[in-house]
Amino acid sequence: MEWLLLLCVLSPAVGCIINGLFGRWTYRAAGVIGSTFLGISFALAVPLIIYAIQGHVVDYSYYHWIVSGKFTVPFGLRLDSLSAMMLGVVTFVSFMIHIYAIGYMGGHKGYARFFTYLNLFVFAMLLLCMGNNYLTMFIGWEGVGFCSYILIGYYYEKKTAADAGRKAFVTTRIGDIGFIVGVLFIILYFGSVKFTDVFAQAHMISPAIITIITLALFLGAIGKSAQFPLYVWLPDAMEGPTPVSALIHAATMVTAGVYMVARSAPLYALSPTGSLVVASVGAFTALFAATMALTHFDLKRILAYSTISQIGYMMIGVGVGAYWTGMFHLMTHAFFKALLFLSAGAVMHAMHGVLDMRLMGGLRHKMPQVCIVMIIASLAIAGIPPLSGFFSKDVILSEALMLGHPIIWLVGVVTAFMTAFYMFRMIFFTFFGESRVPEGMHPHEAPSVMLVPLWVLAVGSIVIGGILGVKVHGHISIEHFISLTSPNAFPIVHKYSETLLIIISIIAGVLGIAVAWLAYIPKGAFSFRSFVVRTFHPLYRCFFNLWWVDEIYNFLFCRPFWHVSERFLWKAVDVKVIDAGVDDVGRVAGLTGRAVRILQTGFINNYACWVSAGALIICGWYLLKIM
Amino acid sequence: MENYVPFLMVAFILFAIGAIGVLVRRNFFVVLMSLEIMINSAGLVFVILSYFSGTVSGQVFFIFVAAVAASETAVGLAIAVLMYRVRHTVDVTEFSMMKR
Amino acid sequence: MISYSLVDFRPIIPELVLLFFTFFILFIDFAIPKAKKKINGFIALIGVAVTLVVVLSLYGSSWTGFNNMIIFDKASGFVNIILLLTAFVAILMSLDFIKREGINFGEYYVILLFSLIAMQVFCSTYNLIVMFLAVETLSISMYILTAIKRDGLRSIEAAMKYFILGSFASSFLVLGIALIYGLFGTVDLLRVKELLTGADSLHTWIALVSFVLILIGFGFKIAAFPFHAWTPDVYEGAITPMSAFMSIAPKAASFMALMRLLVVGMFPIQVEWVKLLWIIAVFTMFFGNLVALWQKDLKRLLGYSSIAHAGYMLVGITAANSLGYGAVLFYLFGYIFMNLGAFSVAEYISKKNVEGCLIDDLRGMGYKYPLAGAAMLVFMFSLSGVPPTVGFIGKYYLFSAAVKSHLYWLVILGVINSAISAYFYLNVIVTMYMKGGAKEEVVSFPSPYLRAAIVIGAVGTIIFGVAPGSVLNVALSSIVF
Amino acid sequence: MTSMEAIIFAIVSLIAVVGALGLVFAKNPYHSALWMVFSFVGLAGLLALLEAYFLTVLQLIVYAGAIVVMIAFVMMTIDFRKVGGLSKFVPQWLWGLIISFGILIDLFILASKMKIDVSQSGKNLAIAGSNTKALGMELFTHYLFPFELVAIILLVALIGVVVLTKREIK
Repeated sequence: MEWLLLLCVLSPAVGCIINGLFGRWTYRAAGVIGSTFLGISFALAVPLIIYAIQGHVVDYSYYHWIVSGKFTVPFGLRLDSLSAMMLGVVTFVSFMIHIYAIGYMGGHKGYARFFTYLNLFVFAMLLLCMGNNYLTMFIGWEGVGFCSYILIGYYYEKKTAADAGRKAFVTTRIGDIGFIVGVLFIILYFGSVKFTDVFAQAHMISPAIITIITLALFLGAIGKSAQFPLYVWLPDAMEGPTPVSALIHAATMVTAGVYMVARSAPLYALSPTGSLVVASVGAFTALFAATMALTHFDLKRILAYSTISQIGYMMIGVGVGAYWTGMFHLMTHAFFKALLFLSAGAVMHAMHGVLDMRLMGGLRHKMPQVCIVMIIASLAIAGIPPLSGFFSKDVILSEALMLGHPIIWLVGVVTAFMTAFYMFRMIFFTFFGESRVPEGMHPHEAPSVMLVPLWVLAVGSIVIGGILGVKVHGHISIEHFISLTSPNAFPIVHKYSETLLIIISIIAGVLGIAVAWLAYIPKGAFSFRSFVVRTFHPLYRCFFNLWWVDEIYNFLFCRPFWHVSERFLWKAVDVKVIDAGVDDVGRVAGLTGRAVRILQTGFINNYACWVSAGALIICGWYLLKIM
Repeated sequence: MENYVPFLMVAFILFAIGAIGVLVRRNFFVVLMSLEIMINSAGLVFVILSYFSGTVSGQVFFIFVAAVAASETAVGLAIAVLMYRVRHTVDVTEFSMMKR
Repeated sequence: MISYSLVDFRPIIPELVLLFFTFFILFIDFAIPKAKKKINGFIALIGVAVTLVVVLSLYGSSWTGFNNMIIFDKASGFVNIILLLTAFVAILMSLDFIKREGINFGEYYVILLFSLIAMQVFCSTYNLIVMFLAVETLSISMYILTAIKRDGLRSIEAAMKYFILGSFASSFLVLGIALIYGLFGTVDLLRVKELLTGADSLHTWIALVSFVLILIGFGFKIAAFPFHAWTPDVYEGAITPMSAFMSIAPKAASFMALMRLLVVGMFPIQVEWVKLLWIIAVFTMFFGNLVALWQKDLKRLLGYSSIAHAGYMLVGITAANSLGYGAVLFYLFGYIFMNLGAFSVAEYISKKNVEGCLIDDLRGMGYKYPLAGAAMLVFMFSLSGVPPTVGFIGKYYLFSAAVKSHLYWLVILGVINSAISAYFYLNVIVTMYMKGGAKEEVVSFPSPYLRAAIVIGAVGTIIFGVAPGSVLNVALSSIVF
Repeated sequence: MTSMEAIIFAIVSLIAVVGALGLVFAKNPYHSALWMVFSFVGLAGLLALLEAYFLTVLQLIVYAGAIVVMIAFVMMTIDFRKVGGLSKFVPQWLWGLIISFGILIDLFILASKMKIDVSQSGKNLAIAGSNTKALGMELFTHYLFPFELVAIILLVALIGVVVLTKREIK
């Protein structure tokens, strides 16, 4: 089994090497080769997952990488229910995205290069998920960061793309500092980096140290999973090709932070402070990002903010101590977010790169299938039963409340409402109403190589939550499955009626959709309807005169939010404070470099001055002490 | 003689004067000679301390230092010749092509 | 009456073997016709290889000789291996290069080997005077080797700067040694340690200042802030094989000597030098990395990066535990492969009689020369400390040694630096792979030996990154102060 | 220090310091070379005062004689009149002065605080009867190894200088 696991992880690497070295000759076949190796990986993953579901754990060190005295760092992989889930999600969703990319990237130059990077990306992610120790995880962690850099900056001729890649790299690198420091602390206090060893000793270490470690690790998660305040790279990450966005947002990269926290559950379980920070940051990010998604007109940007928001949800899940809920949402989210991005990509493909929703509208006639899958995905993310998002979101909210975090629960519910609203705003804007497509553009249905993955993911988005989420009395429910490895640390304090909670979250979702519908649909169909209403039923006219509602909405709802989100949150906080903050790190480093560089005048006398000034200061310092 | 401080002070003054020469002069030859003064004054410190501590090894070290200084000077002069060949000047501030 | 016997020659067997080959080249050079000067290089190569074998077979012995002037212990054996490996690759890089640049004469190798002997002595003694003479031999050889391209504007400028600064720093060094001699009546660090242990506070402080003067000379050699200023200029100006050689071998020897000075001679005042080194390490790291952000010349970039790497290694010394010292040795070992490799690639795309090598010239190289490009990718990753390369393992040990000594802030600053550095190393990769439209076509320098050097670098970087175990254990167990 | 010794000390150290100052501040580099001879003679006097007679002679012959002649000889091959525009000081000369004074102050403090055992003062020569003999004994027994190293330094410098300055080699 352990060799099967190794093979499964290495398969994308093989694809990467083949495409990388022979890319010049595999031009046409590169996509197929890349996808094939991921397919192999997925095929191998299936028996492994089944094996893990049966309760088996594979923890095998293939090779001792660093050995010094008692301390060893093995290169090893671990398959348990937690990593099995990630294995399934990553390989399957990536496989779909690869297939889609064959169609999407067709005709682009650097086709083979693209698949090389893509395979490498998946390989790094698999390493991150499957490693049985923190350092193997770290290799994947760094690898994912690097791949995101080259993939986001894939269209390097475009300045924005190159900048976005750089931004992603610098920002996540800031987080990585936390991760490295956390790992160094773990080495120092545990004397091992293997998960099993660390977790076995966790209760013997002082809580303060555990808190420091958990916070340091979480800083890494903030960077990788795009949480407040290091989320700024993610909206820009859409500068990359759409399959890359899908990959980053759905299956790989951003989920790494959530997975890492869930993986470190035994540590977080010992640190209420650390957990609370995770949950609070998650809740705040969820709300914050959702408000920002409300007003954008850029298709992919809305999706990007929604990703940040949804990752916030997952962080709530893992932060309150219900680790399985976070992972569950991660899984369902991977499906519908990949679906959303790929459909957005299909729209973009059809619209020749246009992403502004104001230039769309009425596309449901032109591309019905894409429209349908996108609606499915939106329903899923909005949390409408029986689609998958409903189950995962509901358990996060109810667990948050039951574990004694009512405020976080409230924030979650509000966010759920907003999520439903902006997703359907997007749907209505894009696919319904009158066509605002500019002259000369002929949107068309996506080719089947792109549609097939879309439908597969759509089916996944519908059923996956139901299959795993319904609490059967047997043992296969997701809770049971993931709880095998991550303990429910905090005692449940209150028992609320689960039915009530479910109803509340459904209401939040439905309400969101309804408001979106009220706000956007009738306006487009206004002339026809008003004609009908005016002629036949004056009362009807009053009832349906939604100009008024639209105005009210605009005045009461949209404006304030627009002000709050656009003016304040987005413009002031995001652009000025955080964006500038991250840029400033780079800028300060650069400016300091430039300032310091002036010391290097090229004149030998100045150099000699430095040497002697150094001597003077150091000697003088010590001599002052004996004066 | 039991007071070594005046001797040390003379040696240190020479050292500092040599340092001034290296730091402020433009002519490579003068810099070279200033370096000679510096290293010689350091050698002088060896001899002073050798005398006052009653061991003979300091004087041996002076010979070593002198030999090193001589070889350094020889190489320095060779570099001066090369400097003159490539740029027709021995002004050290003229050689500032590589910077930042 | 002191008399010496054959026993005294045991610790200098490696030096003697190398000396034999050096003189062999010196004399046979007259008999070799101008067209076949490459033979000198091969003899040097063989000499280095033979010495390497000798050192490997002697590794583990512990000898002293010549009235405790020279020793051979595990640490010096390990550093000897580093030096000889570096020299081996540097000679490989030189074989065709110096012919192309018109400096094809035997004395080049003679001086190279002499400098190597000086370094071997430098790293295997506790005697300050021997250290001084060794470091001077080393410096003088280096001045000559920097200036060896006698018609190069940059190389002469570099040699001039190196010479003045080097002599300046070594006069401080001599002064420091003189003061130590006056204070303790001896220049043997082992003896100094004993005397310093019982010294009163005033005496200790004076000794500390004297040691600081010595540290200036050493700091100059390892390019620590603020004694670093020569590094980028010299690396840029010197011919590439020599820049490569200089970036590792003298540093390795100096780090070893520095450790002997600090850990043995200055042991009683460890608290003080740890503080001093803490500050110097931080400044060195930040200076190297921040200024490197702005570099356009590849060799100059590597110069600044080598300053930063000296800073990382100082972190290991600042940790002041045997793990840290061992980590420094291992880091130097790994540094051979990644840095020599990077310089080899710089040489690979250099053009005849063109000094300097712009990063922009690397455009499109990743596709035109896929293997060299991939090798450069590996080197850059390793230099920025990305796993699973040797650079990561080295840095990991340096930092974990510092964590072990509870120098948390130092580690955090080090990690931040590591993050900054990734930026400019990645820039090189991006230029190679992701910037189209080369201004002029990249041309390669077709030398099989150079290719061998690149391959050695790449293979070493990966192998010792993936399987560092054996070398790491040797490095860690070499430290027996 | 007897008064005689004090007077001699004052004279020779004045010569050494004035010579060094002249070296550093003379406009003409040839004059600098002459000042250097002057300074080295003073230094030789100091060495004589410290009863290091062999070194005195060494200083006079090797430094004041050979090295200065060598420097002057090389200077002759470079025509400074043609070089032109060679002003004396670098633009940042003030910093150089300040830093050097700082170092001087540092070293003065060091000298004033330094305590060495002077009970054996002046006895280093009694070991073997004469200064030269004592030196020779020390050089060829205790310090044989460094002595050999010095030989290598000289050899390297010799080869290096020849390599660097010989004209042709293509």
